[in-house]
Amino acid sequence: MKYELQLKNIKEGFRKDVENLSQQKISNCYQCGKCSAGCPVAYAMDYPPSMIMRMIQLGMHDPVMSSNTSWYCVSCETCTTRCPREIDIAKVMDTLKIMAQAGKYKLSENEIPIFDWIFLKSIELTGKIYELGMIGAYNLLSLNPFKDVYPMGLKMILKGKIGFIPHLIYNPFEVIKNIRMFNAIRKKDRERIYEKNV
Amino acid sequence: MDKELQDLIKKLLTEKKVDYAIGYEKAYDEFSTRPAFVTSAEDTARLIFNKYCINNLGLYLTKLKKNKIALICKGCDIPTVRELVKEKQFSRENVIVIGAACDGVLDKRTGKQPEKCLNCGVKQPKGADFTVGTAKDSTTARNFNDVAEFEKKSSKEKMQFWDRQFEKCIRCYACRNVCPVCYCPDCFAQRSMPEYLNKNVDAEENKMFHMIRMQHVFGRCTDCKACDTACPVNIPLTLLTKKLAKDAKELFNYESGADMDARPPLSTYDEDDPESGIM
Amino acid sequence: MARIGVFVCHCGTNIAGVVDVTRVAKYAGSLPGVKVAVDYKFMCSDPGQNTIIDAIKKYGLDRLVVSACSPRMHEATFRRTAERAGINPYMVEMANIREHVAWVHSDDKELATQKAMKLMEMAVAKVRRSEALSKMFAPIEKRALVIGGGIAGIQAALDIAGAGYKVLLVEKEPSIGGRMAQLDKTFPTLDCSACILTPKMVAAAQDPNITLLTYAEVTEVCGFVGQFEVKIKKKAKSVNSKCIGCGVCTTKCPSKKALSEFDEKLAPRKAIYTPFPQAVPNVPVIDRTACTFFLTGKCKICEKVCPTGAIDYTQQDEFIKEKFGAVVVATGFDIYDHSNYGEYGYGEIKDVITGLQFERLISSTGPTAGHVTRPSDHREVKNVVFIQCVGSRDEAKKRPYCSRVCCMYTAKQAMLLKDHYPETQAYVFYIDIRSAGKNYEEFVQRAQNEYGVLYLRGRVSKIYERANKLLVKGADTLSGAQVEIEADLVVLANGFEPKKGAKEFAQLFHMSSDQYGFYNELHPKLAPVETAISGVFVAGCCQSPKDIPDTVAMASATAAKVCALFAKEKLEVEPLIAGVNQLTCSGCETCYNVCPYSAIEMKDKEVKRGEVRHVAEVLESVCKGCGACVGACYSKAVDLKGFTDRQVLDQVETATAPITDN
Amino acid sequence: MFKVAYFPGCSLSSTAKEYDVATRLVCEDLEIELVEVPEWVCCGATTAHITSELTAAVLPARSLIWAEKHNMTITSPCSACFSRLKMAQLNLEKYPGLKKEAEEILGETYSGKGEVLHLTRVMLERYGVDNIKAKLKKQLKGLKIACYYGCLMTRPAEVCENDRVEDPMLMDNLVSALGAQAVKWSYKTECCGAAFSLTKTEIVRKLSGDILKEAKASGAELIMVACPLCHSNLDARQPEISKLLKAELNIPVLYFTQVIGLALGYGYLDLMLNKHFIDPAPLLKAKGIL
Amino acid sequence: MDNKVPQLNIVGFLCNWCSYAGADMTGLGRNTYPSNIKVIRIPCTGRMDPMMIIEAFHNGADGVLVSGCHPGDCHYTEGNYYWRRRYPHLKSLLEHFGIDKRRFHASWVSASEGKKFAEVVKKVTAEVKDWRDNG
Repeated sequence: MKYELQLKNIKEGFRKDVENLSQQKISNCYQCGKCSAGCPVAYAMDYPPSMIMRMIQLGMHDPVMSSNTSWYCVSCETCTTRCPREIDIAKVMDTLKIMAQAGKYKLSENEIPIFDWIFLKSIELTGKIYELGMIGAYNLLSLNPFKDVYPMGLKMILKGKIGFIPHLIYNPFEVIKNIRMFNAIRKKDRERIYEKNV
Repeated sequence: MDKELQDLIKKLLTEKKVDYAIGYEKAYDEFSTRPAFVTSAEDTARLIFNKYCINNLGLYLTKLKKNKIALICKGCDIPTVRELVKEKQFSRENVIVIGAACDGVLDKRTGKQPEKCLNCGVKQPKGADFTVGTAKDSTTARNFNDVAEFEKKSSKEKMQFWDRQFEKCIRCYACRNVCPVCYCPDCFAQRSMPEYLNKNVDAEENKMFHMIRMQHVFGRCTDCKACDTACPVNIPLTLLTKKLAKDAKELFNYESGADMDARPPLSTYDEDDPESGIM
Repeated sequence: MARIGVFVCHCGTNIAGVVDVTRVAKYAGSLPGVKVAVDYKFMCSDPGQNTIIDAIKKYGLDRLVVSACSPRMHEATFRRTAERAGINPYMVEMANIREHVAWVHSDDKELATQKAMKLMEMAVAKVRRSEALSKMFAPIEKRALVIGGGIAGIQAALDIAGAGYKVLLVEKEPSIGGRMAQLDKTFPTLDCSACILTPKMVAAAQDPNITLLTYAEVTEVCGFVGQFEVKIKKKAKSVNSKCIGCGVCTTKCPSKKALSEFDEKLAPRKAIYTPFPQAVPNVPVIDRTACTFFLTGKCKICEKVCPTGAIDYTQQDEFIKEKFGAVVVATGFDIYDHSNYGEYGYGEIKDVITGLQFERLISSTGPTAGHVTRPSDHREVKNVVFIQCVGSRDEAKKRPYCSRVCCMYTAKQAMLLKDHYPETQAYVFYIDIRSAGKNYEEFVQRAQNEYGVLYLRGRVSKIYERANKLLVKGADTLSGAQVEIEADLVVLANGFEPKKGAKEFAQLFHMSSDQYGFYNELHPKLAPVETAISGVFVAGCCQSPKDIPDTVAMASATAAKVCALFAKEKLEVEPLIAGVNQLTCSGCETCYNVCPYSAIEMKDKEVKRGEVRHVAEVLESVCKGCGACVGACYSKAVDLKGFTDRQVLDQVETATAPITDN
Repeated sequence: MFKVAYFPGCSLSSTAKEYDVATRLVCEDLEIELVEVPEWVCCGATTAHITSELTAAVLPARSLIWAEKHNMTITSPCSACFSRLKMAQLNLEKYPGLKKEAEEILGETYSGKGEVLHLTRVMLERYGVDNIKAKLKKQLKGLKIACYYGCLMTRPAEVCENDRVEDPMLMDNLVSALGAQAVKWSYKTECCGAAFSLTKTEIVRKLSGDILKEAKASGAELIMVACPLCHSNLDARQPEISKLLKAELNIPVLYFTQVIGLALGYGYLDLMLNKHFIDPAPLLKAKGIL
Repeated sequence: MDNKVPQLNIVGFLCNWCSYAGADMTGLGRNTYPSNIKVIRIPCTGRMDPMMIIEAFHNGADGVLVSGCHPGDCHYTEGNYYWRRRYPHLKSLLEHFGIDKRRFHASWVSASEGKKFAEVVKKVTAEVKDWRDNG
């Protein structure tokens, strides 16, 4: 067996942390496996969703947080829609990712967090997404600078699908407002994740 | 008009259509009237009708159940008769309702017409067996504006208001005694086994008496204002009786004494009644 | 002056674990009129009751308060105790400090104890005002009504009839037999369902004490235990009593549009039909919604071919009203309609069938004579997937309960399939296997080990239709694998749900039902076949999903209850009824108008010497003690024994007063 | 005139410009007024909700509040944007704590009463398929279309309201009304890989490949979508997928407004059909539509 | 809500057949609720004389709850229908006299709704507390 479950190893707070942040009752899960059965990306996951739910129930923090499962979740909500126990599993996966990115737990994945950071920065600075800059920055930071450049990227540019100039909010006040807003959110998030739920 | 009234009653008495006639006569001064019980044709000269005839004579019906009676009613007293018939206090055949056209009565205490006369739709009586005189209805309709205004107060304010009012109450029971629908043989207020109500006269007990009385006459009170007029300490009982009328109308679309066929709101139900906030 | 004894029960640790019972007893002792107050471990036990009896004798008590569990549980017990010690049984009050205190306020023992003291004090206040009442008796109509002609109803009817009482068995369908008649084999013995059921059906038909009324429905119920008055609608069969059941009409009937309810809509049926060949009674009915004559005015073939002239198109629905002393409700169940399961095709995929449909498919009397073929194209099947817990254990579909029999019937069906077609493969998707029952677990093991049924632990996520196959996407959580099976046929183990219209039916009797519509028993452990309505008993799946042996046992239990009721000369009824003080009655007829039982009479009566008044009077034998008159009387002339104004007022006063415990 | 608040979303001004153009064109023709939310900011897309719940609520809330203030139903042609707007509305209602924080940051209150609908529902349900049918100039006879709904406009069940979650029919009804044939297939709501387009491309290739394969197997000649993300996964990645599957798929993927546009008589360039990686022209010409 | 709310007095009138049994069910299910409510058993909400409620407030009750069978389920067929009419009238009248609407409540709780009873009591207690704390 891969894991040895000892009562003293079970981190009591882990299940509660996930339940509080996701506002989902994970203890409700009775392991029918319907989420795993319908998950389109389960084949690529270290553990299928139902097993993640079980491991959260048992407080198995390390295998959950170090697995790729939540990062491979595409948020298609198939599991949530079909769950007979009315658990929003996709939201639990989101929560795991939020917890990981907030730095509270060790990060096992970096492609997506890099993408997320760039993406949100783009919104913060321009209010919209600036695809070319975003893709470029992503490729650079993920150390794969030529990903998708040919043929798709090139064709995209040729077809005029990707612009060279970012769409900006022209009103400078709006930009300041936006940046302020993001700062406020970050502050509240820190409170939520670190202070209230520990 | 007095003459017309007297002649009519004379005729009814001589033809033996009725045993009694109940009307008004002059009391100790010209601003006062009192109930008159007339049994012979000769006696009819006592009867008068004027703006001081404020009493609701329907009250006496419950006391004279077996006799045939001619009752002089203002338009606003007639619902009382209907209500009492509905409550089987006497049969309609035993009473001849003589409607007296009325231009509004005067409240002696204020020297003014009470609010009900200002917005009166039955100055010319409706539903009487005989009608005497003519009068013109008010141009404005009966409304519950004053009650609605009071309802806007906070419950604390309401509580304080009534506490002050009922501090004045001396529990003379005049309100109950003049109320035509307060005909119970043994009023709860005077029972001792069980003692529904403490006999002490204090604001709390007084308030409780009025609360229960109001609850008991809900859907039966015709808002005739007899209690309000009778109160020696000027407690605005109208504010309560009118509230009853408003609730009966708004909650159950019921008007006491208006429709002989409508069932009193609390002794009937509809399977589709609204849930009105029941959890 | 009252002499009250207060007895505080620990109920083991049920009460004493939360409430300081000695403090409650001590406080009781300080109350006026209380002569003795004691606490004891189990008041309802024999020694506990003896404690009470001894105290009554020793202290000359005339009233009792028992602070224990709910009066709904043990009021009768302690009333009998009082009676044994020579006190009027209605001088007993209970303070409910278990269900209403200990079990619900376990989070604060101090507050719980204070509340227990208060409730006890309220009961003392009430009992102080109690009056001695004498027992009343009512006659019993010794005839039972059994509603529902499935195995539960048949068994109950046979048992009651066997004890010598008359029974009317009412069935909605044209034949008795119910769901069990639709089954092929039964678990865990695999004996033929029809072979064990039909003899019972025939026995019911032939029993001189049983009257069968098929194609009939109960429409109205009034009265109460011993005296139910029931209105029954006999639906027009369009076939009269001359019918000899030769079946020619059915054979010749040209209409084929209707679908057979008995065959779960897998096959057509005629407009004049008996549901199945072994129907009891073997008399067909005309389905007027399908009959060509009733639809177009032309045809009448059945009338022409009938050798006895039994067809009667003019028959009308007929209503009868009869009296019964007791009623057994055995109205059965429906299976869950999986059209709510979008992931399983909204009930629109023809080859996704219900378990009950599979029973008909594999039954030799079914539409395919026992050949399991696909309903869509009648091809033979190779891979069959069984999915358990459809409409069971599913909160999202509002069916969180376990239907109890699906694990077993799925195992049975998979075995039958392998039995008939050894070359097929059966796959069962399950969450947990629930096989509690004699020989049940062994049965499921046999399915896996001997028959090679493949059990996969996981709920199926979706069924895809693809080129004449059904792609079943599931998982096996034990191996952590996703599973895809190309199946020919998918059989859903649909759970049980209450019969359509169960709630409306419950309202006829004022029975309570749970949130799904299953009827509530009086007590989940100690009164499993009684209902809150005395004289009405429940049997079978209308109460909750259960298998055949449990249903039969429950039906026999109801029969025992009915017989015990009928064995009495007369019925003892509670004297807790209304009474009018005619001196204070104003004769307004309000009570007369609101009484649901017409138990109030208006009379002209001499109430005082020389004073004749129009007053109300209660008909004691009719009054049920609801108190609607009391709530409506503004003259305060009506009162309700056992719940008098004095008692309620004193309870209110006590409830609002502070505890004076030092 | 039918008036709705329009939240185009970032993609519609870049990778899915043709969707925006076709949508505005068709709506003008149908007399549906699209009032673009001024100074709208990105909905947070697939990123905000896996980074910060609050960000995921605040970003859409600004547009929601604007629509509510102007008493309009808010709609987005992009399934992802719609999903974020709708989920923000639902979450703000479900979690009062979140609502409080969001309102504090925005300095505005949100009642949550305004309606949030996907453009398909605005056009096909509110405006009505029948009303569209009445304005058609052309029947798309003989065209076999697979309607692909994807995840975000149908799931979770709360956003789907009166359509069926597992087998939605909204666009299929449109297809029939346009005179074309909606193929029956069971991959309508399977996931295309959505946001993994850039990060985990191999997943997109597999999932989108499954969908394309299934569409092809069910006889579809064209796939109709209502989401720029689905479109780019099914269309722009199709050549790669074909290579991977070693089969020539060659199924054009069109936006539903483009398909309506065809039936309203617009041409190849009007609807910017040239922007697609898989050129629909040969198919449409063969069917006599172009 | 916290189950510990001292110094609040709530009188509950429960009909014997549904709500009292429902309250028993609450106990069977070990659902907890604030202990302020003191239950008086009555046969049916139809027996509920409005006077008793006025008396309760007069005696110092902070709140009153009357609970009966759901409409259509009354053991006596129609008692709760009469109550359903008395309730809004009485509530309105009491309010007119200054008895706050947060103090007087009615509910339908069936014999199987143990959880609901706990919820109802929690809600009633919270409302009464709100009245007392915030006026």
